[in-house]
Amino acid sequence: MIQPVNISMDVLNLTTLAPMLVAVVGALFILVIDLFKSNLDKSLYVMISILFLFVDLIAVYESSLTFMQNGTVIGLFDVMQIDGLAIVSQFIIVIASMLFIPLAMTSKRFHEYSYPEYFALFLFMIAGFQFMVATDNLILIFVGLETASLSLYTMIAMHNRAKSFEAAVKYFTMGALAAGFYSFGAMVFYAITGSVEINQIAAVLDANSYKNLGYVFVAVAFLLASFAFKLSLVPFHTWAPDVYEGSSAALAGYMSIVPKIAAFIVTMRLFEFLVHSDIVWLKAILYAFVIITMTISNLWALVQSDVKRMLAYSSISHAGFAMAAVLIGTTEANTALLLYWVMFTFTNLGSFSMLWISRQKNLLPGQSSDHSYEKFAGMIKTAPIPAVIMGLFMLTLAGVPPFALFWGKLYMINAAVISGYTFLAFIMAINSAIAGYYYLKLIVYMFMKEPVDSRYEKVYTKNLSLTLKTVIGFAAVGTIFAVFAINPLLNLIGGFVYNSGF
Amino acid sequence: MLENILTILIFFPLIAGILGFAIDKNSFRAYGIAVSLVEFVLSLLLWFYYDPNIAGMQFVETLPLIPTFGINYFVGVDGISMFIIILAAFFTLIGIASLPKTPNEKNMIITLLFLQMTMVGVFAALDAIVFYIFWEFSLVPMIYIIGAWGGPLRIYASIKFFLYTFAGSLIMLVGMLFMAYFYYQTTGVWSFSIEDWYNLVLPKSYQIWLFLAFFIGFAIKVPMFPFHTWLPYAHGQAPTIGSVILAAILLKMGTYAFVRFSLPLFPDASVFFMVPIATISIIMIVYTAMVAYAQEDIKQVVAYSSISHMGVIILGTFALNVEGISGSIFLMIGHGVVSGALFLLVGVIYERRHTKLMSEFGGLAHVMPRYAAIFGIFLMASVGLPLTINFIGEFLSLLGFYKQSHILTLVAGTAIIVGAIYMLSAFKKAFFGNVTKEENKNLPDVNKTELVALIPLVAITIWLGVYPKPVLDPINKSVTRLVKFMHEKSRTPDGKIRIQDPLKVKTKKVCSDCASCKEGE
Amino acid sequence: MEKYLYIALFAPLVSSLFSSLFTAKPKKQFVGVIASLLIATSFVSSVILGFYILGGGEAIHVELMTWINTGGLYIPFGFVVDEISVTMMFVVTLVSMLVHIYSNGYMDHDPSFNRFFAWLSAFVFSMMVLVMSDNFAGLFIGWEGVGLCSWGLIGFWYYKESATWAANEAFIMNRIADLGMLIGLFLLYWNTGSLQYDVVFSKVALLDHSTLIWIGIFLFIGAMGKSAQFPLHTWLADAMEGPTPVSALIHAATMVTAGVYLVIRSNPLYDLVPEVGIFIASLGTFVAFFAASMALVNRDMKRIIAYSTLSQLGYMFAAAGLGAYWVALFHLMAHAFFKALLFLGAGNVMHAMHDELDPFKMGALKEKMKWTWIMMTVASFALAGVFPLAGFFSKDTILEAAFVDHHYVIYGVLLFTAALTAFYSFRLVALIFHGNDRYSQFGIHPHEAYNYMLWAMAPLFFFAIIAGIMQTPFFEMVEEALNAREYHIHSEAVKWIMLIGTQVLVIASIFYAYRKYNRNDITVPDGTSKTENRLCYKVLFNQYYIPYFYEEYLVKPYRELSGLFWKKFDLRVVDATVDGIAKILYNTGEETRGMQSGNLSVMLRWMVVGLVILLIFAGAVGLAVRYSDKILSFLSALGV
Amino acid sequence: MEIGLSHYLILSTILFGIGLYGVMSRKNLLMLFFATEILLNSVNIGFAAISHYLGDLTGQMFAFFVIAIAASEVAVGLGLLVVWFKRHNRIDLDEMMSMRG
Repeated sequence: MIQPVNISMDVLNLTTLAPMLVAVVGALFILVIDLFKSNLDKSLYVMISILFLFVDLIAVYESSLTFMQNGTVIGLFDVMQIDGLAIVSQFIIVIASMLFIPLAMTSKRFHEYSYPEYFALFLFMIAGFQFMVATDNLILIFVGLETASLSLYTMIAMHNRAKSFEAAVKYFTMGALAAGFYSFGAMVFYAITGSVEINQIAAVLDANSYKNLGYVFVAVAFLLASFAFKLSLVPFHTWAPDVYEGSSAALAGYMSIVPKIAAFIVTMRLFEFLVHSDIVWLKAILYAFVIITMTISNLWALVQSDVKRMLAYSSISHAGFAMAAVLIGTTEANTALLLYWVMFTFTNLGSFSMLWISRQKNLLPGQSSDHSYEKFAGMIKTAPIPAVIMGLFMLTLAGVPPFALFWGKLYMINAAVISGYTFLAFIMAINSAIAGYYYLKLIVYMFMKEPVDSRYEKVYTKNLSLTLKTVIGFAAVGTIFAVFAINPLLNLIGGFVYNSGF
Repeated sequence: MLENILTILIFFPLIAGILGFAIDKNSFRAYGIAVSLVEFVLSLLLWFYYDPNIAGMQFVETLPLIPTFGINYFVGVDGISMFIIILAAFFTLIGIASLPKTPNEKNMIITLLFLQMTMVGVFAALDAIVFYIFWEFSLVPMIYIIGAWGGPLRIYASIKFFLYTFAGSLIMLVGMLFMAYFYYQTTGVWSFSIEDWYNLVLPKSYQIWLFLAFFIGFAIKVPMFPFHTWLPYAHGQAPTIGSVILAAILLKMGTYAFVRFSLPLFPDASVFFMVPIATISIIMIVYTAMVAYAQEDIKQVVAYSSISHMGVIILGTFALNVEGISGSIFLMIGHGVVSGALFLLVGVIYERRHTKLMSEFGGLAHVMPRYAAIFGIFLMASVGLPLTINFIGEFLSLLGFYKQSHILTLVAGTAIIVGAIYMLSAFKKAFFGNVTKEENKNLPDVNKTELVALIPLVAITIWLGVYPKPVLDPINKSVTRLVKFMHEKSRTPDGKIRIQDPLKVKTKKVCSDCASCKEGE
Repeated sequence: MEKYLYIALFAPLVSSLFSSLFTAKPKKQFVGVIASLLIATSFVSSVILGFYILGGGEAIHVELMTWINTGGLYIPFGFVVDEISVTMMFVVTLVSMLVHIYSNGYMDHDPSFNRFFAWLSAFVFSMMVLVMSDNFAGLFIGWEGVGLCSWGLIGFWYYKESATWAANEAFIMNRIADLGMLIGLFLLYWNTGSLQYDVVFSKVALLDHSTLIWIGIFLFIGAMGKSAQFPLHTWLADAMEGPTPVSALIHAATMVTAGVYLVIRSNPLYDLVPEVGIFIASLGTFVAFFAASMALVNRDMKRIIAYSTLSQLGYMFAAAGLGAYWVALFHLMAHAFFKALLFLGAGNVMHAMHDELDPFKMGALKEKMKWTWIMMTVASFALAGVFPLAGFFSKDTILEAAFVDHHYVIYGVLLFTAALTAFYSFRLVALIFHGNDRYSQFGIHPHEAYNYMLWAMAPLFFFAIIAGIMQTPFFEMVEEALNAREYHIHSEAVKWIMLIGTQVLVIASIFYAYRKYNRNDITVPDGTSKTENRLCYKVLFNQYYIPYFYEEYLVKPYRELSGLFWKKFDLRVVDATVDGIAKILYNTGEETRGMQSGNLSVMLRWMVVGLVILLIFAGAVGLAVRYSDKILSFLSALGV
Repeated sequence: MEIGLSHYLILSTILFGIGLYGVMSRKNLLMLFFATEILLNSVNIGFAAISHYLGDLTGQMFAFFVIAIAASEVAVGLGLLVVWFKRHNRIDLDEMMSMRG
């Protein structure tokens, strides 16, 4: 005899779902449009996506207001948890998505954008990420993660090039393995604590004072492995360079930002309590992850001959850099991570967009990849303004002040300093210096070398359209004038992070 | 306008540079000269309105930038920094005015204007992060100048220059963050203001570590042995204007930073490291002078000579008394003028012969007498002849350090010998003897454009050598304040002994003997 | 009176600046004339000042302006005219004026005529600054200034390799000594708080003895360089590469005496440290003999005179070191006259002989160059110290001073050196002017110099003869300033024996020199004669192998070490380390990039490997934690 | 013999191991997908067993979600596989090496 379940709408608190629902509705809306009239222009879908994302943003904003009044909001059978982290990260996710999706409006036609499904998948993916960050339930995290990932695999493949398929297959297969790791880790946690909610897991472990420490380690090992995959920490990073190379620059840039921030949020939720429980093992492991990832991917980036691949390795390195925040685990560190990521969003948006506008249908003569360094040789002579802007983004990535990423680095190193991670701080500093080389290499090619082939000259802005110009201009302005945004951002993010207990 | 003169000085070149993008490239030189002239006049205004009776910061401006984190736009000058700012403006002006025909002239001048912004910014900044921003950003225009207009190894040179300095300054940045953190721990407020930091008294062990972190950043910039190897490449490959600015101003950032940061922030550590640093300086002086002597390329001689002279500057700085520090600051200006001029002169001959190898010259005194005469004047200034600008700085630096160590000063004093050896032998190789090479027989003497740059430099070299008072007085004032401050701040007994209160030392003397008292009456 | 001071000081500067305007232009006679006139103005002013001081006037002390003022250091451009400086001013301006006039003729055909006067006047200015300054820093300005001008004038004929080499050698050697001088100044400053003569000398008495010794030694090192004392003497002989008027002015009469001037000026200091004084005197004595011995065999007319200068500088130091400052100063003055005369005479000979310097290739010039012969002979007599010429009074007093102070060794050596002096002087005179003519076989047709050149030499000639009578007024003038005393030998008999004995010795030497070299069968030595192959001849002829030693064991190692430092150390070690670090990083990247093989299976395996490592580490730590007490007890059992 | 929780968990672990081994060693893409299915389903066994043991439905819920996700993964995976096969007529992993380094 089943008792009728009586749940009040207040407890359900469906408003917590509003942002994700907007995205999902948007996706369905696009699919419905396509049902009625196919072969519509991509610009329509781009604008619809942006519109829905805008509504999404408003919904996030609403929930942030609620958070500021009432603190963390729980909803939907206690599954949803809208705290400061969720709100900030959703802001980043949605805004970054709004900035990246206009990159579809290139002047050249690309295969994937002719499918409305692409935009639907895009919105689904965003919904997935939003779910990931707005919960502390391992099931919902899993669902969100997989929703987003599966959409992403498909989107990569839709680029319709041999390399894109290869990238999609690689990403997919490894993603499946990571999903296995994740679920196994969750299972172990479930076995020892009887819960799949991070809060409760923490509570239970605290209560029995980590008596099953060995199993905790196993669970953490599996979960760490799966998130290390998402965050592309060495040695789980191997998908990243290939996937970045295989997918379109626009999507690669997107991948370097949004999935990672979602994963970072989950990692923070998952490991923060463990870090704070003084488990030396975890600290050592994270320390090793951070340093190895930062350093060795830097070294690999040094030897690349393709700019996009270099940026892929650089993104890995940046992820390692940001991962330090999880290791440090203080409010300052978490704030620094989010600040860093906001800055990184603008910078990578700019740099990948610059690659994107120079994308041509077919490989250039004498080239084996799309964006080799040689392609940009002597760019200052033929396309000075794009060269200057590209140089700007490279300098920003290198952490040259006063551009955006410098402030992220500054605050991150500071977080290490004030928590006593002196060695880490120095390693971070030295890695920034090593990284200088490969960013500088592109600058050297653009500004100091003679053009290799006159046929390359025409491609630098081949894909440029007004929309792309706007996006790049936005990114450039954002990176240059970041200094004026730091203070409000710091206050805002710091407030959100602090008030949600991280 | 005077209240904001520093901001104007910093950002005027930037804005002018940005606007410059819109200007036609054939009329660009006039624009560049006009802008840098205005900047130079503004910098002179700074001097004109500078109150020499105040030792502390003047023309101070503050603007909150990241108040939460204690980062503010905070600028100001005192006697220590003001003249280097003027020098920077001056060298940009004559650099642009005497620019020989270059490809992409417009890009070059815009880059120089950006560079000027960073140079002025570094010396005006009183907030560590603002300082760091300009410090670091100054690399960018410089590598562009080296990398785009340099010699065959220009890319290697510019990358080396960038990475080396970049690595050093990042470590310095970590040091700055620690410093800010200690300040936060003590006061509960974040601040990156140097003036605030000055008030922070740290235990000696902390001082030592922080000193080291700052030291790496500064030492690479100076460059101090053994971090100096980027410099010969940078100079060797850079175009004339690049070398001039690099030698005249950019290197001074490092030595200036020692005075601005290391000494007042870490007086005890400064005392602790005095002997090791003096030893390094001596190595710089003697060793690089010998290396300079072995060079075949005249520009490399001047480049290595720069390192050698920087050794004297560092030595003077770590004399930790008014005489030495004033001398080292004066020598910064002096060396700026002289080495800048020497690089300009090397550029003159390079323009004509497209080689810098001394074996290619010989007997130039016969073909280009005016050139030889001007070169000779700067040669003698570089060697530190009295009544030239360099002598005063070198004399005071060595004099100051003699107080600290007799033996080390004796060894460091060989600067005047080894300096003469490489300079004179280089001069002999290039200018004396008979004209052996056919290409050299009809070289034109210095032309008007070049004289425009060189004559003012000759004038300054001799003027400040004979009458340094207008410059030395403000320096002296600010340095006295600095040393007094260090004396009071120092906590170790050794520090109290090594850093003497400059005012007390003065009163100990009999007043009738002390001519400066007479003057004051 | 102050205006005369300024005129005396700045007229040479004006002259130099004026001449330098025309340096790039072809010869302009008026440049030489105006320069000479300006120096003459300076001379007249100096003479006026000299009579003023001689008449018992107060020392003039002016302060032009501040130079350096920082911390406790205050250095003005201050000038003082007192007994010491006025003597120097008189000597300097007189000789300079005459040399300027003389040079109008000597440099007649030189294309760089104007430049010569610019340098020469600049030298005079520097020298005036040196002697007139009222502080050590000002002295140092002049000190370095004369070094610079000496460099410019030795290397005046810059197309000659030997000239430029000698110029650089002179400059660098002087710099070595200048370091000592600088250190001396530092010591003075940090111990007395000032560099003003009056302040410093009023305080030296309060300093402890060891400091004073160091100050004395370092200042003397400075003096050794300028005055070319052993072991920094080699530059002086090489400096003869410069035009002869330069040798007369700089390397005989004025600049090289700056060291002596410094010691005299610092007499309150050296009075307090007699041990340093003895050292100075001993070194001076040694150099007197040492240089004279090298002059004996040399075959370069100018070098012989240069060694003689060196030798006489030794005499001066001997006197100064023994505290007989006034004698040193007097000998300085007297020496300036006859030595300048000697050099200018040599210049005439060179002019006549087309720059031939080997006296063995001359001979019998007295017929062609009567006045030169007369003047040089008289100058040589004066140099030898023959009564009643200038050298007799000054040199004899030095010997007396040594004798009276019971420094018999010094006395003996100096006496012997006096004989050597007489010998080499007349060896030179005999070889040049007497004997048979050997020049004609080289196709040279000598002629007497211009009249006005001879006239320019006349005052020197005059002073070389009569300077002796100035001894008493001079003594009275400097008596107070230099704390001077007369040297009286107690026994009249001993005094006369010494006087006459010295004269006899000198004259005997002269006769011996004449006998040996005033012969008609003298030939140009070709390195085969027995004398030339004697060891002591070789040693002397090669200047005791000291230049060789310097070249082989100092210059060459320095050059090689420099090359080594650059090529082997700077590039191979320091720079290679930097590049090596970069290379290691890059190569690590290059070597390990194989991890990214692009093969999906490998990538998956990497993931599993990562997981396994995590698990193993987890297991190890987990076990360690679980059995921590057992591990601990086990470890303690092992004694860890 | 009583079959207890640990047996289920051991089974689950063994299956997981088999899956891992398959993922590492299979060169055929299809077989690789099978291996991942084994991997995910091994977890399902564990979840179901633990859920039963704890008397808590969450585990089973998780298992359902895993099943659903596994299913959609297969859908996406097979789609990719088909396209790949159409293009290359092979589904060998070692062919997929156009990007490296």
